[in-house]
Amino acid sequence: EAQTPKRGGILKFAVSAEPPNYDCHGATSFAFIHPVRPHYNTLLKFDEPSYPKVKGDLAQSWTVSPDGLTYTFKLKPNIKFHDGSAMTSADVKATYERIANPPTGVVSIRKAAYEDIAAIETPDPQTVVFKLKARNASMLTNFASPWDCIYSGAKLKDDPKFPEKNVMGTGPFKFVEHAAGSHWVGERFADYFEKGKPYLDGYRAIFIRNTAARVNALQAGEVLAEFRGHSPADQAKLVSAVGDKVNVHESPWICSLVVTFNAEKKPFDDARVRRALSLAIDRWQGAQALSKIALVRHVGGLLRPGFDLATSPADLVKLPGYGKDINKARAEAKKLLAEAGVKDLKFKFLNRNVPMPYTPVGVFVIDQWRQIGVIAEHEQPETKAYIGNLRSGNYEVGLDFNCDAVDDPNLQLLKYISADKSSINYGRYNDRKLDELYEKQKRELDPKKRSALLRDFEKHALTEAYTFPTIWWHRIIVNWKQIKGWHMSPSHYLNQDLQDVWLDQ
Amino acid sequence: MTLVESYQQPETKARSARSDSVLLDVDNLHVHFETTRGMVRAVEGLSFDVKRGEIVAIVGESGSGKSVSALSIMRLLPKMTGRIPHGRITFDGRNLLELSDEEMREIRGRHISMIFQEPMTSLNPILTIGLQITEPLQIHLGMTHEQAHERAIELLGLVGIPDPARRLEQYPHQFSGGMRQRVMIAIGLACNPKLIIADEPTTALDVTIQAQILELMKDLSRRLNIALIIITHNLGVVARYADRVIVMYAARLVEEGVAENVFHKPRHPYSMGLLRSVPRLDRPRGAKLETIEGLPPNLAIMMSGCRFAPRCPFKIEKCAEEPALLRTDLGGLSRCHRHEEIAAGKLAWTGGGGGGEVSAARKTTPLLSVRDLAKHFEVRSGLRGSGGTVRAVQDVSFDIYPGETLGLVGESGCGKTTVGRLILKLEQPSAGEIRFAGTDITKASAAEMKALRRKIQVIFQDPYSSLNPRMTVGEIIGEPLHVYKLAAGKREQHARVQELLQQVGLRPEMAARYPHQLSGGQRQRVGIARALAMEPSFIVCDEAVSALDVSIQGQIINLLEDLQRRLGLAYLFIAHDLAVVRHISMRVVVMYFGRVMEVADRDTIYAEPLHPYTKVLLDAAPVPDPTIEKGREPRLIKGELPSHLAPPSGCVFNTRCPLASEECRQIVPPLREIKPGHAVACIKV
Amino acid sequence: MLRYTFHRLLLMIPTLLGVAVLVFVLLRMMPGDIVELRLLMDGGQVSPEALATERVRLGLDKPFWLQFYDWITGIMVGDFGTSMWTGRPVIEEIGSRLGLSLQVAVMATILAVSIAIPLGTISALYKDSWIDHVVRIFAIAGLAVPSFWLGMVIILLLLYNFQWIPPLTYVPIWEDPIHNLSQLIWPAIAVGYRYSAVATRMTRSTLLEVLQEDYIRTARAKGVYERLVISRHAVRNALLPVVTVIGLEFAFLIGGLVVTEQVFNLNGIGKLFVETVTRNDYTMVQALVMLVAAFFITVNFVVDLLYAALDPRIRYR
Amino acid sequence: MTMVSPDAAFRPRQPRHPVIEFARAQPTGMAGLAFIVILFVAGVFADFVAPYDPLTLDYGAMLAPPSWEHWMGTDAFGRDVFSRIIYGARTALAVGFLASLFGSGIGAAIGVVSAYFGGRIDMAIERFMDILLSFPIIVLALAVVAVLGKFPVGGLDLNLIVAIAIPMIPKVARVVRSAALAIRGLPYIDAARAAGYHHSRIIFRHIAPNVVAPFLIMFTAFIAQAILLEASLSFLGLGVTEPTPAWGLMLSGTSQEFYSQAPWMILFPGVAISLAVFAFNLFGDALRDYLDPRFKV
Ligand SMILES: Nc1ncnc2c1ncn2[C@@H]1O[C@H](COP(=O)(O)OP(=O)(O)OP(=O)(O)O)[C@@H](O)[C@H]1O
Ligand SMILES: Nc1ncnc2c1ncn2[C@@H]1O[C@H](COP(=O)(O)OP(=O)(O)OP(=O)(O)O)[C@@H](O)[C@H]1O
Ligand SMILES: [Mg+2]
Ligand SMILES: [Mg+2]
Repeated sequence: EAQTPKRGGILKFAVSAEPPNYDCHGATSFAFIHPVRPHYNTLLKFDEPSYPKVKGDLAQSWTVSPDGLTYTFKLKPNIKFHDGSAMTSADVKATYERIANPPTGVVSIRKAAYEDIAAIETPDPQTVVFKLKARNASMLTNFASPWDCIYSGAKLKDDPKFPEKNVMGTGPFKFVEHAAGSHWVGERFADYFEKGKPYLDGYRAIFIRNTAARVNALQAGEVLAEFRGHSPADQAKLVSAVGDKVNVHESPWICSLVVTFNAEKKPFDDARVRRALSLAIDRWQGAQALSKIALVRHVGGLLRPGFDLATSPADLVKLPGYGKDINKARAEAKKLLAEAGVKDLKFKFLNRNVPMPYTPVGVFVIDQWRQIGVIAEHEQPETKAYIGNLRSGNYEVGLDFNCDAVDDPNLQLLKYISADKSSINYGRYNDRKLDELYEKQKRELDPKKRSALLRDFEKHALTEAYTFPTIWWHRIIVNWKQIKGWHMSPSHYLNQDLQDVWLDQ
Repeated sequence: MTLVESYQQPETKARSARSDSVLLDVDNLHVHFETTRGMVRAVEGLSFDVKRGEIVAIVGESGSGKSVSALSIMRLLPKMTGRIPHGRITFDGRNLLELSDEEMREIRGRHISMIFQEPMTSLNPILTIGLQITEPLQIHLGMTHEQAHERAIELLGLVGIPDPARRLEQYPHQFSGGMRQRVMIAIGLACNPKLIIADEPTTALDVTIQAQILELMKDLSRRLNIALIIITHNLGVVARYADRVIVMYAARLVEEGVAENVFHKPRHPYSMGLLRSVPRLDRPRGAKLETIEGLPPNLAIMMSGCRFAPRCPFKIEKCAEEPALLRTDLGGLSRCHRHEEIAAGKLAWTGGGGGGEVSAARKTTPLLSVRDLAKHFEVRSGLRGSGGTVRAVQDVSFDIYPGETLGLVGESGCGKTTVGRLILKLEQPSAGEIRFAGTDITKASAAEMKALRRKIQVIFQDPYSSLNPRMTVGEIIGEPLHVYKLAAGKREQHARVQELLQQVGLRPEMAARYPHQLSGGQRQRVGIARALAMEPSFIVCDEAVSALDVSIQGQIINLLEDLQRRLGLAYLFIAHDLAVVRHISMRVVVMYFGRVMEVADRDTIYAEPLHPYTKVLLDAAPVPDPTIEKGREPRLIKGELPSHLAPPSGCVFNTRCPLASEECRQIVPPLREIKPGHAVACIKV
Repeated sequence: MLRYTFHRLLLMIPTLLGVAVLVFVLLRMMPGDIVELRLLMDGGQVSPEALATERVRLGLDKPFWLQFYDWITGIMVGDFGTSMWTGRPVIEEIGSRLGLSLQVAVMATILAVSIAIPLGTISALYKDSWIDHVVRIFAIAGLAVPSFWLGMVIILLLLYNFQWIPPLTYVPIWEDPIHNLSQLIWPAIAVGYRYSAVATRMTRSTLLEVLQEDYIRTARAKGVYERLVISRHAVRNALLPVVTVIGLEFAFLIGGLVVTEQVFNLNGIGKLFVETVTRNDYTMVQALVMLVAAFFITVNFVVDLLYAALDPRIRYR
Repeated sequence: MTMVSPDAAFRPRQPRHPVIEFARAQPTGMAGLAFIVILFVAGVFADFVAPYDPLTLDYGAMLAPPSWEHWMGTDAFGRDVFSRIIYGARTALAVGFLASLFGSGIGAAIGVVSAYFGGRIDMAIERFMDILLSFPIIVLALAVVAVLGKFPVGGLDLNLIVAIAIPMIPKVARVVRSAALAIRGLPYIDAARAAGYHHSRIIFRHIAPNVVAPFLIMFTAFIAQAILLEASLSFLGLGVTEPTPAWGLMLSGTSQEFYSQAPWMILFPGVAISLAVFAFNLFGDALRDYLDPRFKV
């Protein structure tokens, strides 16, 4: 039902972590997106109801040349920065140059995704043209990345590090304050280029690390929303406590926990051992059981189940480790282990000390392995030691995670290509076949052909089982009913500019 | 026998008819304590009275119920455990035991005051002296603050504290022990009470200070017609001050009478024994002290018959029956079946005493030779962090010959213990040398020291804390044997321990006991046995008998002498009791404030003391003879002990010396030999 | 007095220096890297140059001794550096949280003291009566119940019975006392319980000891009202050691708050502590440890001074 | 009041067992001890006592409230809370006992040595203890856990135990030092020195046995504290690792996600911790009174 949005109100929502810095280009965390994104705009953004279609944010319209090497954007008129200056194509150029070629001292996390940009031209203040060196199937998705906040070129010229300490964009909300450890406040930007928007007078993001405290706050109405996602238990609790006052939104999530082997350590250099451990896991039962307590629910391959380019359910069960007959799979697993000459396998299983969903999945996987007589000793150091151990190869088997802002094979498959090509592959192996398939799909603009390449990639990766997904996440959002105009998406990074959100009160 | 019955004394009341002059009348008082070991009957059937203005002394063995009786009169027994199941305490016509708490409170401090043993802990450390004195005045007499203040100044003046107005603002720790006890007396006097009970008021004080305090109390009592109950175990004090004496033994009154009678003609064997076991300054030194063998009974166990019987040399069959309190020929009371025989002089005490001569074989080379010994302590204290040097020992020199006992006397803090510790090398001296059998202890190497250690041993004052509570007697005595391999194998060690136990008069089965299972005297014997185990030639006895009961003290002194005769030991005997020192020593060193004042033969020093300090010291110690004491004029030494942080210039004694002149404030008098073997540090001699 | 104060202050320096060395070394021995954590925590590909750049920016490429030297010399002139995580000055980060923690600590102290002293006194006066038993059980239980668990239970009770939870954002008490107190009273209770238990036990046992003292007997022998004997003679003496315990517990409280602040989502020092430690935010952790250590030492010092003020034996010696 | 009559020893010694004597003198302490024994037995025989295996996941009974099958309900993985509490007693007691033994043992050794030698040694040790004492416990524990890593032996992380023990050291050292200082001044130590015994003999034979009382009291008190600290550390995610059954862990980690929905998940472990600590404190208090001669009549 289409209601006319009402003006006014302050949206209070919880964020379970806190932005470490203020620079979009150097940030990676959803904890950054939720409070900071409303201060900025990007060139494109996702058209939520019809995700993954993109639409213009600052861009009015765009064209892509048939060879796929030239992207031309027309900007919307009358866009102003919070300091009152006008936003032009020069600002877009300055921003993307900063992302693609960061000046010394500036951290650009996603630089690699923009390698293909050869030049950026600004024929007039309202037009910006990107020239590519090579075709890239994901380029439009890149331009819709929530991280590519458009900064003021003038400010960047004075100080390329300006965004690290200052929040100044074109977005619907102006920055008011950040009380470290406590909250973040934004207020309505009166000169926002979308007339009449935003509807809210402002918002207050409250940082609550402790899950129980967060859920309690939500239940007591201290906050009206939390945009990352809840566990099913919390959902159940909230619904049973204040069910008539909240809406529940659900969606598969572009995140999965993956088991990674340190291929340098015996016996995990043996594909049979790795595959056996994959086969031992009953993903179908696990998905069903864990979905009651953890925010995981979907069985999928390397790409998010439900995504256009992901394997169809029919094909999925044919992949190793995805069969529905677990006894058969386990028998095969034992056989493989025997073939590999591995007896009484016992190893340390590195997991991240984060209760949701790492611990449940870890406990589940350990239990699954126990079923084929493999003993995994659980180790859960805190995040920094966990990351350190993964990166330095100081582990045997680990539970890694693969989480991205958008569905994009280029992003999701990075985890699987050779370690010398990918800094997020901690498996310490090189497999040129995977690298080759990856490169091909990246340049393939035809979705059908790209899909076929992806199937080959997936099959090979799961047979070698250097790294394999366990269970894909499931995003559950419980919002108070008065929140309107917010759309669910498979990513907690997307759709958080709050420009269309309003409160029905 | 039920409890109630047990209170009904078989005796008929044989006490003097009550008259108006009787202020306090205690009648058949029983006090019980509930303890985890069962019920302790601390006082049983105690009856006595006190007349107005009279001074009554209560004496007796430690634990005989003296303090408990006093506390019962004040009704200050521990609430939870203490109980008075029977008895009557009539004070000024009112039975105190029937008063309400509030009525009793009004009597305390107003009509009856009490002064306790420990002046150091009896005053509240965080309240000013002024407040503590004025408190009862405001409460009982309803004085205003100003009035009370005036009176407090007056009171302090009365007890001889100079500059009272300023003193009122100060706190107890700024007062010396003697002054605190005076403050306690001032508090006691505050409301003009009719009765003051003083429970060992001077035991914790120095001899010279003790005399000051007691004279003061006696004087005030006479002047203000205040009755006084003095509880003490010092028979000299009793002799000097008491009109009447009550002797207690094992929760019971055993004898009561006029002081002269009790001292000269005791009518109870315990009193007889007690008087005989005290070494006395006024009598020629006997070779051996009399002792009362055995130990007092356990009050937690119901007893029948005479309680002294097990230790009594006159025990007869009849003593299995409880003796009644009977009037004696002298008009006093005695709880002895045979008091008439005693009166008739038919029973004479023949203890282990008498006989035996002192070996006085002096050899020419000293065993221990101390020269110019000095020990300085650096002290830093308190928030101000102001430091200072305590010159605990200065220029001390003396010799001890093999087989000799050297007595070391002096008031508290004069450095006696420090000298002992220096000899034992428990401290390193600041200057001087200590030669033991030719070797300088202060410079001895570790190996030399190890050999020397065996030859020099020590016995400490407190027998309990000088024994490791976690070791059995056998282990304690056996340890040196084991460490120094003085016994080959367990067997021999065991045999040696048995032998040592026997030597000090303990039964062999004691070896399995722990120190807390022994009595004080037995513990001290263990300490001696441990020292003997090393086969030493010299023992430092630091107040080795001061913590013991009079009747036990004699036993230990006899033992030490006995051992000396048999083993040829030399002792450094440190004590503050002049009579004891006189008894045991051959020569005596008198110290004052870190320095030696006088050195002489035992007989010389007691007969013709030369140094003014020695004189007052001897004077201040009362002898247990009322006739002598009462006839003696008090020769009091004035003033307090000087402070180590502000030592007097010149002769250390000049601040208190009756002979002091300007010269004494300039010159530090050297120790000069006046006669052979008699040295004095005084320029006036 | 002045000399003493000066001496004590001087003594603080080696201790603090020791703490500084210890925390510096320990931190650098801890595995993990703030840069990796910051950039990789949420996945995604990060180029190695980006990591290197970030390390240079934070000064982590310098040799240890130089880092230590820079840090210590900074402290001397009051510069504690900037947080490696947020880039904001450490002083600012800590300052914005200190008020809350201190307030909780002070409230807990007030709560504890106002419960402990009467309770401990009554318990000692009626030793072995039922009231004593109740108080002792209350006190021992206070030592036994984990304060964070108590916090969780409090929150659950509030939530179930009143559908209410304490406010989440901190407002200074002078701006909105009701909001402020309704947020902080609960954690103060959660930590204050243990605190009051410790103080109650101390009060009881010292009072029992003091009641055995000779001067109490003296006071009774003077015929002082029992009420006065207790209040003037006994309790005042018994409070001396209690003051020490209160001070020590107050100093330790910061440690106790670490966990409780998590439960109540309080933006205080304790929470900051955990966050910065788990992030290897060297500058922050170092500053916080120094702060807590200095706080601890200072409180001890103040307790000593207080003790001296209350006890003439120390004051005049 | 201390009034031990000198003849106390001369009653025929009734051979009474110290436990009986303790029970008589300290009934509450005995109750504490009894509970500790129950815990201990339950922990040791957990395999027989516990109705369920503490590790088996039961997807059919996740987050079940207390019922006849599951007296204390189940946790998020369908594991029986009661069984996990019983098995958790093992962890709690082992961590508590070992940490306390380690912490108070080292602390006591340092305290005795420091007191005995005095002077510079004492001064240096005291300063170092000052530093440790003013160091926040959490950081200390964290650093130890992080620096040493995990070192599991038989399901127990020894380094966690070290981490819990270290903050105890300065406190025990303080208390034992002052006790030892008091003893060092007693004549029997002087007597031993005068006898020329070696330092080690005096320390171990004469001083150490006599600081046993304060040591034992600290020891029991610190078992209680160790249990609490382990719970706190687990709460911060630094303690025991899933799926090991441990009380502190049961209050933290995943149960933080569920407790407001399934309060039994934290209520019972919290009660278990409180009761255990309570019991140790009761026992410790009673032990103190029992060992303190001033309370003996
Ligand atoms: N509070 C108490 N609880 C149990 N027994 C007690 C208590 N007070 C005293 N007693 C016992 O009562 C007896 C008499 O004690 P009291 O203090 O009167 O002896 P005393 O004659 O004053 O001895 P001392 O000369 O040593 O002071 C002793 O056996 C003592 O053990
Ligand atoms: N370790 C020390 N540090 C500082 N001062 C000390 C020390 N030992 C003794 N003194 C001081 O040295 C002086 C002499 O002490 P010492 O114990 O030798 O006296 P004493 O004659 O044995 O006294 P008492 O009769 O009381 O036992 C005292 O003033 C004492 O306070
Ligand atoms: Mg007495
Ligand atoms: Mg002495």
